[in-house]
Amino acid sequence: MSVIVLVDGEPLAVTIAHGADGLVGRVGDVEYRGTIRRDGETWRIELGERVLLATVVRAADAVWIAADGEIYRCVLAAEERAAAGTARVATPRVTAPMPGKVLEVVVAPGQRVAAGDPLVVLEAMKMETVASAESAGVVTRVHVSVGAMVEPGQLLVELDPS
Amino acid sequence: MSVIVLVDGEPLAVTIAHGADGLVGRVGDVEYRGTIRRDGETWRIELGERVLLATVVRAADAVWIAADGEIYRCVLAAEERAAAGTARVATPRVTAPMPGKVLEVVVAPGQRVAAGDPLVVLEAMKMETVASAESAGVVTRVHVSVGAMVEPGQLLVELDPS
Amino acid sequence: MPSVTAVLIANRGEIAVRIIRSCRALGVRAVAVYSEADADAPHVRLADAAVAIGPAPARASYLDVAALIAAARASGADAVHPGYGFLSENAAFARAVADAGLTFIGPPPAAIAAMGDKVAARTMMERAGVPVVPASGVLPPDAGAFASAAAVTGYPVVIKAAAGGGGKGMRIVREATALPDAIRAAAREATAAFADGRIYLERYLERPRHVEVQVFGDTHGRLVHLGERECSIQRRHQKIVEETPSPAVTPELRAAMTEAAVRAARAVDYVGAGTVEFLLDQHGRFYFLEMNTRLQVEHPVTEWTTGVDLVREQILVARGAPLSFATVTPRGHALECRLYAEDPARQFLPATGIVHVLVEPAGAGVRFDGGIARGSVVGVEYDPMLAKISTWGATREEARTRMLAALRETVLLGVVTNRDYLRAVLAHPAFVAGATHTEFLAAHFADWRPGPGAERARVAIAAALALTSRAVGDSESDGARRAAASPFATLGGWRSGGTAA
Amino acid sequence: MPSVTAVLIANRGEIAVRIIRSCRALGVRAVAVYSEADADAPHVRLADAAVAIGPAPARASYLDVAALIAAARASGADAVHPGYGFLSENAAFARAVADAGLTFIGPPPAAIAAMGDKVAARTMMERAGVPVVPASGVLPPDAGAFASAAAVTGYPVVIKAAAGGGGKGMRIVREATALPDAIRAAAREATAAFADGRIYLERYLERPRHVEVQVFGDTHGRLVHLGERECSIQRRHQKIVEETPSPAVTPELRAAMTEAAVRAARAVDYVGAGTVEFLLDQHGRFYFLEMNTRLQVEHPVTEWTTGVDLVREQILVARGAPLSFATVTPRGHALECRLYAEDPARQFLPATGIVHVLVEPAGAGVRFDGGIARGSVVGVEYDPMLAKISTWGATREEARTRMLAALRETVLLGVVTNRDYLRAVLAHPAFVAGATHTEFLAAHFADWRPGPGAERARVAIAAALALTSRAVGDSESDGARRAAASPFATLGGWRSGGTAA
Repeated sequence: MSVIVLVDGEPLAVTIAHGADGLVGRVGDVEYRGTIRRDGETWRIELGERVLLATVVRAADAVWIAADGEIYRCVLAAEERAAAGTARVATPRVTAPMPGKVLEVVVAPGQRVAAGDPLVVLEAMKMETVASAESAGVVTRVHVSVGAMVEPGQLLVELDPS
Repeated sequence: MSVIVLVDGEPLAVTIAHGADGLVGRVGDVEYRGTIRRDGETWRIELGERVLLATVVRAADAVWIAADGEIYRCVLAAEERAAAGTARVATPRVTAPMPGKVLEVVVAPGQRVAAGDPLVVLEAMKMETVASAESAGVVTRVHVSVGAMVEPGQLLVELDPS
Repeated sequence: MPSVTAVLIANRGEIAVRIIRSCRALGVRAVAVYSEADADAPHVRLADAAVAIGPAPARASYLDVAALIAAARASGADAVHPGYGFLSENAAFARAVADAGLTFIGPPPAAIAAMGDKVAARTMMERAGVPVVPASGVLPPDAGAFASAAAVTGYPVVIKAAAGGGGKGMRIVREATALPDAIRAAAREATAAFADGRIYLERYLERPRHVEVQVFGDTHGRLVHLGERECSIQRRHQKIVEETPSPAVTPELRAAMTEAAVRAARAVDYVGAGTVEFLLDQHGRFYFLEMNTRLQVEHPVTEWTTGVDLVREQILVARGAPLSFATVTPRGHALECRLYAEDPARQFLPATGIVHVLVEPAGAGVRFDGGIARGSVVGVEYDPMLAKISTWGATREEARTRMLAALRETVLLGVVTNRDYLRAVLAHPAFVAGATHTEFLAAHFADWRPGPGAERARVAIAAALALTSRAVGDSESDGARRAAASPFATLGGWRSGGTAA
Repeated sequence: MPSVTAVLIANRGEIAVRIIRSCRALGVRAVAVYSEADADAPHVRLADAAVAIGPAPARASYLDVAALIAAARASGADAVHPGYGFLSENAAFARAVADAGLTFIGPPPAAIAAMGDKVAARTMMERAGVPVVPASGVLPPDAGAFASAAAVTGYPVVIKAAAGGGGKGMRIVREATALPDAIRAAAREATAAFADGRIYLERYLERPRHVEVQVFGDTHGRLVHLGERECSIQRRHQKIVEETPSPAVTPELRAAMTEAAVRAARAVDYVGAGTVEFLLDQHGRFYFLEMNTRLQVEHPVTEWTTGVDLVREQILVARGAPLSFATVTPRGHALECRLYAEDPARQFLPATGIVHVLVEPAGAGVRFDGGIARGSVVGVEYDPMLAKISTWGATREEARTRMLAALRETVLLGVVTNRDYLRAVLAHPAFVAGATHTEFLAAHFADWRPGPGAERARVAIAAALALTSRAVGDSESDGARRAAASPFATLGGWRSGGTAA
């Protein structure tokens, strides 16, 4: 099995195989041999010299691992790419960076904007966040209106970069 | 469904049925109507006026429930009886009251004992506990020897009460 | 003498839990309220009774005065504790509680109202001889008016909400051209947060420390202070690390600040727990900022050093009892860190998710005040503060190193938090030296990113297994697994008894 | 000056966790050891490194001197902390540690040996002018010899192990006819517990209080006390509730007892943390009982009132540092309750099982020292103490009511504990009045049974569903369940949206 795991966003190429004496894992150029055993959320990772006693849980969007005083959030790069792929289209699309409520729609279709111009003002927990244009263009569609609740990644505004 | 539930050892007759407006539970002579919903270990017990937010887990031998600052250990009387039934035979059998190690076997087959006489001395965590005769009789068999590890309920000594 | 035998806690999260604990120790019944989003929250579970008050949005639940008073009546409560935030500084709520024949556990409505109008309070403080920062009165939301006022106070200036607090509606402006945008944003935030869009302007102090004094008054005319707290470590005007005593406050300065704080409280005939906030500039001059007429988030550090349970004292004072202490003799040093569901590496964006695992820190000199538990859903409806960790030490350094150890022990899986950011702050040489000010984070942590974890390679192997197998939490039940003979289940297809290479 | 940069902790459970915490705050590496039964125990998880030392039986792991010293060497530790119990009062172990070139975090072996022989220690204390209870020397395990000695001291008498401590090998005898059985049992227990069957006899005091004094010495000749602890609430000579200060100790008595304790420690050139135990009779006379040459289980109450981290101080003193304090000024009152896996309604039979749920108490003035976590297996191999809960208050009553609230908050499902027994003890009028003595439990709680829970009827309905359906933890995975849209899964076949009748 070969996969790319994003560990806190850092892509690591991981290959795992059965070895004669247990599990053989390879991360980049480094090989680790040993065993991994689990008792519920507790995983005992014995790869190389050190024993790691980790807590491993699978959330909806990632696997979370606590080990040695650190917390790691891990996703498969393939899944991350697949999710990102659906959002990446030719037309620049401005999406909600956070969950929240639309406080103000600053632009209207047909309006020309410069990079950095505010498009939509969002509020979550009484903190305002502005969704701005990443590049110049003309607003083609506005998908939200004031008062709407938006999810992270939800499409707010489409721009025509031409 | 009608069962007898031992709640901390106290037998309670419980009947549960579907009602027009939810669950109908009867404990002894008292009827409770409402709903029970769970989210993992958290159970929301809305029966009658009060909402009980309980933590419910099933262990190997019982269901444990924490509610309103109290902890309840619950088993089905049928299962308790079934377990007890296998142990209850005509011949008085003295079983281990706790897990531990046999420190001393005080009696031997053929020996006559009075009620309260020590039969076997057990040790667990360096505390001694004596398994004594509940009634007078003659020792017919001794099932353990010094140094043996015993489980709770394990047969130690059989007596002939005649 | 008012009866306080059952307290309705008009709040949620960690502060509701914290108030329940003092109620229980006092033998007072604690009645929780909850929105639909909080039906199985820890404060509901811990209370003696709980009343549903409405849907998730705070406006329809925790801010609904009528629903809260109805809940108090239905549950037989004879008193209401507002906690902090929500309606805690709302004089109308305090009056409504009193009108319903219930005891409000807080200051008199008049004191709340007097300090709630930040502009009027400023004027009153000036008259009482408490130093204030040069400022305008309330101005129309107009660039010209603000420009004129700024010319008097000098730049930089800060635009603030007259009804405000907690950084809501605040905008710092360093030059006149930035005024229009800032005025618009501040007015809008003020309206949204306080239903009152009035704004004003004041001189902005560069790199001041935020130092506040805890005061307490009883109904017998006694008014005392419990020392200061420094709360300079702020992101977007939101405190995240607090401590007492302040590393910058000398005994002489403390005497002057605490005296001024008591004078400020006395000017409004203050009763109960309150906090007088000051800015302390680099020359040791301090200026009245505002008075918070309620319990403060960071009150545990004062409890650590003084030994006074501030919530217990609030309840006793509400009953008409005299203060249980004449003066306090603080001991040692205490720190608090606020654990937020937010991503410090992404502009502190609020994070959401489910708390799948929660390990709370514990041990000598460590206190955890939490409002979450395993299974809690962290949404966007409420403030993203999940818990507070406070530590005490005989010295600041002991408290600091205990905090670092406690943060390391704190494990929350399923929601991004600022835990590692807090660890970095506590470990920064400037923090170690006590060189703190309100621009500390902007100066030292603007580009902070979490470092790569030391065990990420081996973690990646485990993650690869977890992400590609159905072994994690998918197969057997907990009960069934536990009952199995082997203490360890062999993972997925990776059965192996081999030893490390 | 000895280097202490990495400490091997030759222990397990809550005390190992507690020591790791102080190590971490000091920046000292903490190395855990574990038997096969403890492979995933909290102390292993929390440490910087962990070494397997053998199978579950303590004799083959936590009591295996060679394995421990090998583990220290392999892990690069330069010091060893023994905790309490196990090898903590074993002079040979202390010597072996020193011989291996490691620093023993504890008193000099000579002091351990001197106080370890209870009979010799008694003689030494008499010579040092510390009051002792009338007693015999070591006697042959023979009824005649004991009867003669008892005739001198007068009945009741107590038979004790010469090498003993912690109640092991003790038997109270009220008349000569009971001597033979008691001698046999005491000798056997002494052999089993200490590999030393020597026993002796002393006058048994009726209903005394157990009052002990914490002492601390450094390598520069300074030796101080940190006040007393009362530990009278004992079942089978095992302390379960401790407090400081003692309700029975007046300032004059405290001065006399602490002076005697320091004198006792000085007689053996004591260094480090130690405890001098006294019995206090009903006339205010006190008698030396024994000195424990180690950290005591109940040390947290002293930490609460004095603000001194005793483990940190142990490490600093082991490094050769002078004591960090000259005298202490205790503040307020602290209580500790020991949470045991045992059934108080069934002669305190040890209980076993799996910790399925653990909710630790928290908040102001509450400290939880635990050695277990969700999933921990509680077996019979080790001491059944699972955790300690300690509370502080400005007054004894505040500490007591906080303890009651904290015990109520403590939820452990899956293993029977003494939690409700402790709640009953803390709520008893005699305890409230401070009328405590070592026969307190025998006098007031001999027939204690837990009361029926107030919610047992509705709990029974839920239990019936849980016991007869496969709904509990059997169906979906946590992850899958959490991801579902509805916050509540409808139970089994009991789908219903109806309201309460």
